[in-house]
Amino acid sequence: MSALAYGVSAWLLLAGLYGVVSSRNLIHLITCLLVAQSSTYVLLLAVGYRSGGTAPIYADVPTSARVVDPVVATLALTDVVVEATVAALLLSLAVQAHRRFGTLDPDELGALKG
Amino acid sequence: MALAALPVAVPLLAAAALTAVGMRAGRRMAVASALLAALAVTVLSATLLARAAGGVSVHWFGGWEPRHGLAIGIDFAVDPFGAGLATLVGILVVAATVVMSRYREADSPHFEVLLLLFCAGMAGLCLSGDVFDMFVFFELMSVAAFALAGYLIEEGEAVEGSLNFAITNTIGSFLILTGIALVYGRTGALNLAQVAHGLAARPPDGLVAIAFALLVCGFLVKAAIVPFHFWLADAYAVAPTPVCLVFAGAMSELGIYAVGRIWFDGFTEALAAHAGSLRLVLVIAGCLTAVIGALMAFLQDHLKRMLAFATIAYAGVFLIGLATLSADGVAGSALYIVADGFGKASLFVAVAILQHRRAHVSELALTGRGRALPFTGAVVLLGALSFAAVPPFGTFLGKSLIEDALGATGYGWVTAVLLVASALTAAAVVRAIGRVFCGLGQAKFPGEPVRAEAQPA
Amino acid sequence: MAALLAWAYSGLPAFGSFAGRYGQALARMTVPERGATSSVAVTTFDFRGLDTLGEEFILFAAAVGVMVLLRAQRRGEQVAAEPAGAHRPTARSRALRSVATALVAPVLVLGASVVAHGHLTPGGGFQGGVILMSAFVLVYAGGAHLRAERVRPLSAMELAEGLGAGGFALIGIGGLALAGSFLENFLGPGQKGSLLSGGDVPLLNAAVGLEVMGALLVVLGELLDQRFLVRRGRR
Amino acid sequence: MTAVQAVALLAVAALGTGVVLVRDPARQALASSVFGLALAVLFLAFQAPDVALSQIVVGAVALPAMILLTIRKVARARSAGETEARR
Repeated sequence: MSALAYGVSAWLLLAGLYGVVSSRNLIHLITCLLVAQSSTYVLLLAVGYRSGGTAPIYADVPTSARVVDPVVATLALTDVVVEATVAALLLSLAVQAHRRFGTLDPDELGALKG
Repeated sequence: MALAALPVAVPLLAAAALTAVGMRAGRRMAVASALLAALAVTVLSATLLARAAGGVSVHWFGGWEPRHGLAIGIDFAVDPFGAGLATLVGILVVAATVVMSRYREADSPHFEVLLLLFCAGMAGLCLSGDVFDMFVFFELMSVAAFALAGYLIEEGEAVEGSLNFAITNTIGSFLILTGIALVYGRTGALNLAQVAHGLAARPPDGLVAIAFALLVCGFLVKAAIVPFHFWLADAYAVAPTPVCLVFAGAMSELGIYAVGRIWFDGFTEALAAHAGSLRLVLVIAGCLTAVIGALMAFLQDHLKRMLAFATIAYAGVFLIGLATLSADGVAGSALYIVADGFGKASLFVAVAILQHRRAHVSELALTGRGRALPFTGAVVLLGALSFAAVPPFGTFLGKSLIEDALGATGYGWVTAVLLVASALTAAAVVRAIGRVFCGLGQAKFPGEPVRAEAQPA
Repeated sequence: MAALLAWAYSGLPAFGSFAGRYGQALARMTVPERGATSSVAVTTFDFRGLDTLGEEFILFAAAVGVMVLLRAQRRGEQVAAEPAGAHRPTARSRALRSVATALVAPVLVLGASVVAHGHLTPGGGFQGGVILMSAFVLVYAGGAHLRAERVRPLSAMELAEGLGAGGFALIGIGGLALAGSFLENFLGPGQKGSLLSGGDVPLLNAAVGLEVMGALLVVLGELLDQRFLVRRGRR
Repeated sequence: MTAVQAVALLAVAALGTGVVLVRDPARQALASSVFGLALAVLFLAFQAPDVALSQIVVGAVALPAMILLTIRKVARARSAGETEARR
């Protein structure tokens, strides 16, 4: 079964990157980047999961309970924030690109450079 | 040694304070506080460097010393190479702040804020000894760099240059993160020393190789090593010239540094049996980068592009030094990086002056128009000599060390590549001197003059 | 590439059998060392606080970056006037707006409580900050574009953002001054499960909440900007 | 692995593919919002409620909102350009 979790992560990475490469629209491209990035959360959390473990929150469970790894959750949290910020920056660049060149097609942007 | 935290904390605090004060702070105050913070980074890092001479010193954040041999917190492992680079970063940021304040009037302190964040990210990357923490600071550096590259957004090209920059580098950081997740899955550790321990405990397999490859590729995207080089020239060509000074002098080199750190502190033991093939791969990548970069630099007449390709060429040279995987080679690269950082920085300052005074960055358009600026010409000449790696310059020493290390590891022929890279880049700069400052050749005006960055935007 | 990934992933421990000592050690240390009950929050803000500091500043850098990148757009952009009447309140939209306005207060309370309990239960400064931000968006959706702008002028958001981010770093410096190490938790752990347990973790949570709220408002505000321009033009 | 986890994983894989394949950005923003929610469910199943919560607020709400605003802004700029051209 472990193949499924890791496989889904790999699949998301590849699908996202495929979308980035084949994209004809900057906004679409950025969304595909986000899909590729989500693969890293899935991978991190899948790595740190322990069968039968609960979340490492001791509000309702005894401290002796078997818990999943808190570090991966921390890493994934950081990662989520990073994703949001990079997306915001890229989107504002896309707005500007459209304003300058009147197109969102990355290939046409390249052609304009001449 | 609590001092280790400050090169990161000081610029971050200064940036936050500047933003909180916002427009109410006068222009002069923004520049002054940025300058002070950058100077503080320089002095603090230099102190760290002096102290690190005796060996690596480790600072545990939050006072979380390891317990039962298990790292709890995040550490800054200060070694001479990292502290030296942090010092270089501080100096270059000071220079960039000064140049920018001379040539640009702005109503908000955003530029200084971004520069300070950029500075903190680079300093943190230099010092950190935790693989995820390296990623965090790497991202801080990248995000600030994307914004800085697009700072002159009013000029259409800036959009495209920084878009390419941001997209390729973001993909690079996915690779790094995937690598980190793999490493954590195997070793259950993020501290580099413990990662090394955990990796060495089992014979290397696909996971170790791929994790290392992912981390290396991710960091080398930033260093613009062939085949990841295409974004750099565009980004540098559009970024404000003072920012290029920091980009070229320190950011690319930090990519190489991070690879070195990952290898020596994390993977050496686990992959020791495969060091030979790694060396081959890195040397080939370095040679390709150096030759392609130098050739492209020689073919440019846009001065900033020329320097951008020279940056790529030298990133290749530094990678070659690192690729020897020997103490001599790394020391050579380190020296070369610092010396060349100053060389390139002074060249970019000269370009900034030319651009400001003459409103052009193409050497053809500038033909003969630099005659009235002999001081700038002298600076460019010094830069050319530094590229050529002639004796009084630090670059000479760095290059000799790398050559020795190459000889010792059986890659003697690669010295020819180093020679080609220095010769071509130096020749490109000398040609620019001939045209711009001595008036050789015909002046040409391809297209309209670029708008000087100096005008209030 | 798929094959390479498969090769690498096959070396990972089987799903569910991860036995990394680091995470387990941190999880076990949470309650005795800090009195807080959320291992994730304590890991985020205490054991690995430096990462979070960096993360906040990444967000901060992005918000400043967005301001810089969209600055030109704000200045002197020709904006297409919205078709007249598009914003005349219909009965339905009026109902929607009153719902939105009524939701503002509960959402604010929810956000604040998620921030305040960050060290005890899931959630924390980041999630709470986003919820707080959405309260302001509701004010906007409540139909009051102009009011929304008055409620949160850009410089106030910048102020919140700077204070939040700076607050984090300042608390870190406090640790340096009071306990000898940057980001050292300089307050006592307190009673297990109480609101004030976990030392400086709740404080850091609050700083992060403020910072996240400010930064996201800056970003959304920039992207919404054109609306304000339209409205202002018509006034 | 529990059935919930398996189902959530499959849903995430399918929706992620869907997000990539939807070519129209506006629809894609909606698809990515659903994808974000599916990810949040998956994280809950992985016993990571903190990450799930932030995934909901960021992935399912904030990011699609940003994307939609960007699309809107671009569309507005386009119609502005056309109005100008007609003058």
